[in-house]
Amino acid sequence: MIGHDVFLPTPLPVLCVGITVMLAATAWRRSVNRSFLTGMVTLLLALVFAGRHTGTALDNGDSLFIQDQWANYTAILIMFSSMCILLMSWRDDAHDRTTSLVDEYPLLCMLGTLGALTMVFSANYMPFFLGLEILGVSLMGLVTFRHRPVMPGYEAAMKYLILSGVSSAILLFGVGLAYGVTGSLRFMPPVTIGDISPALPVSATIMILVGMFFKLSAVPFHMWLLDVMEGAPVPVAAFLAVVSKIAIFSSLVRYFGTGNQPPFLNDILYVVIILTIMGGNLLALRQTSLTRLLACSSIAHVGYLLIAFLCPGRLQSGAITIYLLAYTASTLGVFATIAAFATPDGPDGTVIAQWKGLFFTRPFLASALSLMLLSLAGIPPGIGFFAKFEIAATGVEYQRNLLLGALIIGSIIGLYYYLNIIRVMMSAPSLPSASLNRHVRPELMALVIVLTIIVVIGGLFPARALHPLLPVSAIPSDTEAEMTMR
Amino acid sequence: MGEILLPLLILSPLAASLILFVTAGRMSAYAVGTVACVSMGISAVISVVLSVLLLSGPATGIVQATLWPWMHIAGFSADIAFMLDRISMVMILVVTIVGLLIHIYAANYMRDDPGIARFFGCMTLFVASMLVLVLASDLLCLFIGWEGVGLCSYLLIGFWYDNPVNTAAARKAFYMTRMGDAALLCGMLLLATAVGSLDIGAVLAAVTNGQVTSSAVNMAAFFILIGALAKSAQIPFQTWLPDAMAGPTPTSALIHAATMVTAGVYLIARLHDLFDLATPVMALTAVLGALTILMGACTALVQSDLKRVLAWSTISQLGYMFLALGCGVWQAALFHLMTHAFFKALLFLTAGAVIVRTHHEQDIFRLGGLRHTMPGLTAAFVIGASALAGLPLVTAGFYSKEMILSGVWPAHFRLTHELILSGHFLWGMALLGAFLTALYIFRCVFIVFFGKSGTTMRGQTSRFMTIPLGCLCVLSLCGGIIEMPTTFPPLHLFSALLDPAASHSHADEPGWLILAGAIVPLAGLGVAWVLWGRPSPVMREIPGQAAVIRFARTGEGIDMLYDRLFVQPFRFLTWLTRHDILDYVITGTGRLARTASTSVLRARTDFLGTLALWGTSGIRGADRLLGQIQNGRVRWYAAWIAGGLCAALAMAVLS
Amino acid sequence: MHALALLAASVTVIGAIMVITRKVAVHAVLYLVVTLLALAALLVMLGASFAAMLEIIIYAGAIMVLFVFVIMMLNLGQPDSAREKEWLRPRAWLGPGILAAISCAELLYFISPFSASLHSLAPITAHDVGLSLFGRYVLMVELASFLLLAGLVAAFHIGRNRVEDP
Amino acid sequence: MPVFSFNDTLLLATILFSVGLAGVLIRRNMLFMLMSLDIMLNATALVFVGAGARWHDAAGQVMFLLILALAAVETAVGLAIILCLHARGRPTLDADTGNLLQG
Amino acid sequence: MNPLPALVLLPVLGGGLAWLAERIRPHTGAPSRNASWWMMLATLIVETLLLAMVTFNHPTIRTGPWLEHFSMPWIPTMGIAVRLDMDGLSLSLIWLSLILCFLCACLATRQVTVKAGTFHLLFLTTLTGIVGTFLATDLFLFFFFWELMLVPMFVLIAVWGHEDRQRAALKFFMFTQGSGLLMLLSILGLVITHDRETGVLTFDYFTLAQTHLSPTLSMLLMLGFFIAFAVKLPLVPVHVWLPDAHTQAPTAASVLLAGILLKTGGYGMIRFNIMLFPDAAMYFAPVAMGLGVVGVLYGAWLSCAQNDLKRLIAYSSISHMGFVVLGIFTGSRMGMQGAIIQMLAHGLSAGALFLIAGAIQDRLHTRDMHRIGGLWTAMPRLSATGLFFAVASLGMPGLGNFAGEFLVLLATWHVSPVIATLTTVGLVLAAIYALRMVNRVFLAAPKEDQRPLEDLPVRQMAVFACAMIFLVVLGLHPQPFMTFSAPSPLPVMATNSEGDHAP
Repeated sequence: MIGHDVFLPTPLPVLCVGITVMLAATAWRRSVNRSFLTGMVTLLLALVFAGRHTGTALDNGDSLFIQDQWANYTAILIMFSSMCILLMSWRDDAHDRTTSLVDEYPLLCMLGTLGALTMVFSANYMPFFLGLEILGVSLMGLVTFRHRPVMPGYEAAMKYLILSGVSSAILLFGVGLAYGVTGSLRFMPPVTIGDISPALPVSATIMILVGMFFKLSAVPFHMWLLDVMEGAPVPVAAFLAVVSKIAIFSSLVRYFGTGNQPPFLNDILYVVIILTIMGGNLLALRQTSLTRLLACSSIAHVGYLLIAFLCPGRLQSGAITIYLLAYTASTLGVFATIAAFATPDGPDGTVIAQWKGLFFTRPFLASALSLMLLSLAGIPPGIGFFAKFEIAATGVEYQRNLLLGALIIGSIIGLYYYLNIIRVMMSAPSLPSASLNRHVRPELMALVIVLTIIVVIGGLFPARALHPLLPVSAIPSDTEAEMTMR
Repeated sequence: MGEILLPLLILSPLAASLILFVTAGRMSAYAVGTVACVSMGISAVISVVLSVLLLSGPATGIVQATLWPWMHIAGFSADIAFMLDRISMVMILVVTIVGLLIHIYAANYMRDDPGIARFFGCMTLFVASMLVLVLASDLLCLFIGWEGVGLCSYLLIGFWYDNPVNTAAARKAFYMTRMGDAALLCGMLLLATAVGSLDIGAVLAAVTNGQVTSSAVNMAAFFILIGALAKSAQIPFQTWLPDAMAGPTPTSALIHAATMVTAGVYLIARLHDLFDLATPVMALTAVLGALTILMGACTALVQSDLKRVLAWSTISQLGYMFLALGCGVWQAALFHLMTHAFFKALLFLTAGAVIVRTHHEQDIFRLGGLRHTMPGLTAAFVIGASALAGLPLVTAGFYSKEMILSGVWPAHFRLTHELILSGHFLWGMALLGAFLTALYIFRCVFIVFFGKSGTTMRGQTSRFMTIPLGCLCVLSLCGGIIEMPTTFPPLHLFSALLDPAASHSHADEPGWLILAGAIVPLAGLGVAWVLWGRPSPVMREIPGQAAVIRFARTGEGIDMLYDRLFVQPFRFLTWLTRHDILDYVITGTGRLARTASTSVLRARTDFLGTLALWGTSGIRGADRLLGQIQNGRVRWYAAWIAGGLCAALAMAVLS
Repeated sequence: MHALALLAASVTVIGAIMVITRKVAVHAVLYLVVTLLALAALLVMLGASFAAMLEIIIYAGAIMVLFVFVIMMLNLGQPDSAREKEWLRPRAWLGPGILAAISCAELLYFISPFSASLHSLAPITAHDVGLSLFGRYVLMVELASFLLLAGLVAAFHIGRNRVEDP
Repeated sequence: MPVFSFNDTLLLATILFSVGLAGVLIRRNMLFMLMSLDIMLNATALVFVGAGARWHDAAGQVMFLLILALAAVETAVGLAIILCLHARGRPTLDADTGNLLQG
Repeated sequence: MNPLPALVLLPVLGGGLAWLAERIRPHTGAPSRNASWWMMLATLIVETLLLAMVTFNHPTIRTGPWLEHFSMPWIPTMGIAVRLDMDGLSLSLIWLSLILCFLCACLATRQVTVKAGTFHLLFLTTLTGIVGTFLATDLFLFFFFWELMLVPMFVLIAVWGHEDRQRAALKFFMFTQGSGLLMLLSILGLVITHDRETGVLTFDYFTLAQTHLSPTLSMLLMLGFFIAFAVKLPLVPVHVWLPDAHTQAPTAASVLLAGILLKTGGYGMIRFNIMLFPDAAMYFAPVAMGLGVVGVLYGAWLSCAQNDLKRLIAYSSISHMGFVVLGIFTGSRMGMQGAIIQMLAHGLSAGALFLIAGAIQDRLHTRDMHRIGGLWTAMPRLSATGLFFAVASLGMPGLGNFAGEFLVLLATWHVSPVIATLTTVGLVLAAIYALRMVNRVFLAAPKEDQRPLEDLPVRQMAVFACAMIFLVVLGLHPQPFMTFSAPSPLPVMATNSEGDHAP
């Protein structure tokens, strides 16, 4: 029964309660603002309780959930991102003239966050799978919140539904095979036991990997991301790019561990990383839509992250933590700037050409956006610089020369398209200044400022960001032992 | 005292130059002229004082002034240092005195030009550079002056920059001398590498001591020779000098007489110890000098521009000096340099005065009969012409030319064991040159000053212009008697001055050599009178078709040849490569990357289409399939997922 | 293998193949019901009678009704079936079909050496499942409720008739 | 009770899964795609039940239950989207047409 | 109180103040850009005073190799610290930077009217990056500054540049950044190797210098550094960004680019290629010298063909930088001294030429030499200045450029007479392009449609005169600079190779 002895990281019940309260409030009287407020408060509470849990974990590692530094770190990132995203979309929907009440939006956001957190904390296939699906289904709903035109939103939802259905099925099939092999649902790669041939666990692992790659949008499985992000409203795109990626990456690291990967995985990862970096960057070159471009860039960044994942060593944990932070802060910053720039009845800021001359009309926003983009490109003084530096360091330490080559080439290509946006902002303005968003919402402005400060401070003093998060290799120790045993 | 005066000597014109440049356009023309002339006067006085100081000292005494260290570094050191010895003493006297006269002349000549401050700024700088060149005790320091005169000549030749022809001429002069400079620099680098210093004394000592290998000496001498040839407009660099006439006449006088072109001669004379050890280079010098004599004279013979005639004559006369240097009689070269400075300055200044008074008419065939309207100038020009032609006994040119000829006769070059180049042959060429010299210069005299008057005159040559002319007349006539051939009274002041220790035994010199040297110019004069001087001249106009004349125009032909061979291809090539090729390559790569991105995009639609093409029909074109398949399809995305799964599994299978 | 099991298995596979090849949606739904029923039979043979019941009640019952309901609402007519016919040309399905076949073959390659285990397959009764469901995995039930809630909200939002802007 | 071995279960599930995958890939009609998805999910559910039977573990059936829930949710949302698209004037259920999002 | 961090941080702080000054003043209605300009000037003056303090605190420069040292932990887990060290080389290059900044401040940045505060902020930020690059002895910090200085420069070009500015800015950034990534890999490689060897993860320059590397690895790492520096310098095959960037940049940025930014490449080659990898550098020297010669000739050649004034100067920079490479890789102290002198002199002469080109563009609104002509009549002072610097850039003896070129050539002659001879051809070409410019722009027949033009004011002339005097002093009395700017050797040498070549 649900007793004090069940191990459960506190943020999960806090979120559940929050969602229930929100639901109840909605049932009582619908109010968008109240929903948003409830969501914010819930997330804040969850953040406060981030490091805590109820009950005690089972010694044999059979608990459904796990809580360690890594999980806490990614959970904090996720909750923080969710808060940012809620903030980004707050009055956006409240002032939407076409629909009077859209309080499902914060509800779905919260549900998505819950799913992501569940994945992060899970130590068992079952919560992992449930979290994944909660996140996925919430996203399907969220994607359709686009104002105008509506059709792309539905189309995106449809694509996401079918594709994620396929990938979930693949992943589940893999999980089923793993379960069949080991008889346990513990969240770790299956190992051969008894008379069962080793081919089966291999195929199970690969299928799980493919499912995760789909959610991570690594290259052969990346196509949905562009369309879905374009079809989705800007904050939801941010959600897709940040929250769901962090969650799945967190699970990936937990699942495979941070040690040496078995050779067959190594090969596949090698290929996928190179494809991801090259494909993501090359695709981004020709995009004219900012959200699509960011989708491509997030694909590329996943590739960079995977390099660190593939290079176990002293620097790995630091590289992954700082890179996640850099990616989160910078991407959120870009999306926040887009949201700040967008107007209810003017340009929505997703087409790059609309940004022409922003440097002259909105110098602060333009500077902030430039800083974020530079950080994404890995140029000082943004935090992304140090993050990329760390990634390269792990690569060098492990002598993954091919990957480093891809990193360099990808970075140079990336530099081009990031700078291209800055270039557009610096060209002479073409829009009549009337159509500009004159009144940026204060909370959005505050968000942009906060993210800017994070990016700069993180870039100048990365040690502060690096230090407390270091013990990242906090996968269950026995898993590690098994990994090394193999 | 000398240590103080030596820098002052250079500083005086330099300061004048600075003053003139800084105050450009604020001072009156008169003040500008005064500043320039006074500064030149000061340096002339100083140089005289210095000469007296030097001569009063011991025979091998020098005045040295080391100002400050320039570059001291492991393996090499150079100082900003000046040194006055007998050779440079001759040079500074020539430079300052002739320079002073030219400046006085120019102050009047350029009176009305708006750019007079710039003009005199450059002129004084020119003299200063030349003084640096002459006085430097270090080859690197000498190079400052060496390039400085080049720069100043560029600025002065292109002084009237309104006309593109002038600036083109200026650039040509600079480019050609710059090539020589580059070679000279190479020579210096070689010496610096071998010796570790470029101090002239140290270099010569090292060379004579045999510290430097003979091939290095030969190479260094060769490089330095090229530099000297370019500076002195010898074959094959002769083409810039005639064009340099584009500048104001005093400039031409300065370039031709006192500074610039004599630098090459001076340099070789200064380094004669080095050249003495490089026999092939000496032979080359002599041969090129002899060739230049003839080429310059022939070309001068057919020129119709008064100043051009004088320019080619300069080239020709410099040929004499190089011949003398090549034959090892560098004293003779310096002597000729001095006398040449006198009479060539005289000729140019006179020509300038004539040109000013005839409304800038320079074509000799449009002038004529000037002796009636300007007898003074006629006299001055005739004196100059006589000195140039070397009319015996009365002119300075005779003595110096005689010294060269007598020095050339006994020379011989042992190039290899079998091949010996005899000086007799060179002597013959020089003699022929002397004949031609007389011929062409008196052609000028007869055409311009005799015959019918052709142009209108104006004004009067001002007093300030006549004073220098008078001085130069005297010098041209009497400047030569300080050194006489041995058959004459044994007066060897000049050689003694330069090289007191040397013995003067030209005993083996046959007496008829002098006679030949004396008669040949007179013969030239006679022929010229026959051809152009009589009331009904034999040749009034140039018969352009005559083969001999065309042959004589080689000097200009070579110019054309250079133009075709070097200048035009260079222009064409730079025009062709005006865009950066590498830039194109990079841009192309960028375009390639963009294409790649497009094809990546297309790949997600192509993949299955291609598979289907292979699998099913193989008949229908891929195009139609492509047309049916569009982007953004869920099924294709799903297919990619399935494909990725297949590939991943296959990798696991294969591994 | 028991003949009955073989029969059920073949019905399942054939039914599935029929589902994906039908032109008319209602036929496909019917075949799908058949497939699900056969699958339920298999589940019973695997000793999971509780699961089999759920399969029949929820899947074949409830979910399929949804399909039928939607097909009715969409009111797909004759042109649609004609179009479906057009879509089912070999040209359209061969490529994907091969791809699917390859992945199937690869999976089978991995599975085939899997020797049969000799564990006895004792039935897992509803009791066992219930104990586990509300014992150890009770939190999962809670989470599943949130999954359903998410689906509900999402479907509610999507299905709501929003005013289309001009 | 007849024994149906885990190996056979896997064989059948694989085939079923592949058929479902093929359905998603082949069919352009969104309804059929959804049905194919259901087939795939059923295949995985079968694996879980088989595995649960093999290890005599109830967790397999719990997973089956959860998959059932997932299938229900996906179907519901998918059908809602289909309805919505249809209501907004998309003439057919062809998933390949009317691509607003591409490139 | 250590002055080094203040030296680095002061410009950026001053820039911030300058930016604020522009923001605040508009309420009073006073001309705001002057306020920001004064702020910038004040910053530069304070910085100069600081630098003077550093310089004159050490009258006996030759006694200690490193003048100042500063160290502060930054990212301890990675062994990264803020390590700043100053020796004569960095000191002299910082002096050059400051002098050029003064030139810019007095002559160019006042013309900026659009967003002057931001302009000054970016300008000073670039200066921060440059000073930091010259001072950093922590490889990570060096890389940080190396990348940092690109960003403001990119913005300067992209916003205040000329017609095709954005493409040029992009090109500039891509090239320098891309090559910087290679350097990053090299840095990491070195650090990790050192880590493997000793178990100490550090980015300290002096510690890393003692790493024992296999010849192959050493060569690879050296190449990584070399490529980055070669792009920045720029050496020929990778120079293509430079003409565009220089041409399109606003005057002040051009000056900064040509005057100082390029020098960071040369500085890096001395400090990192030669000193960290002496053996590999010696081994690689023939190739580098070959590239240097090609650079000299190719740059000069293309410079001869340009019609755009700024482009011509830009290509001439390439040519001059070829000398720098040549000098550095001769492997002798003489060549290195020559390279340093050449860098200083080129900074001044090219910077001044760009200023003049900028002044001409301000007045005539064109850089096409066909459309400019005969400025001497209209603007004698400007033209005379232009002439002076053109002559300096063609290598007139007695001016700074010649001193550098001569030393480089002499050092090269020791190594290979053929290369030196080839390089002298570059001098002839230099004469051609320099005089072509002079004869097109200054000493030429005036164009018909010329409006009366305003000559340089006396105050600006005074500023130019300082540069001229400095060039003359550099040319005639370079000895103190040579002694002063000699790069300090590493405290503990790898002993074997450097001793032979640098007596």
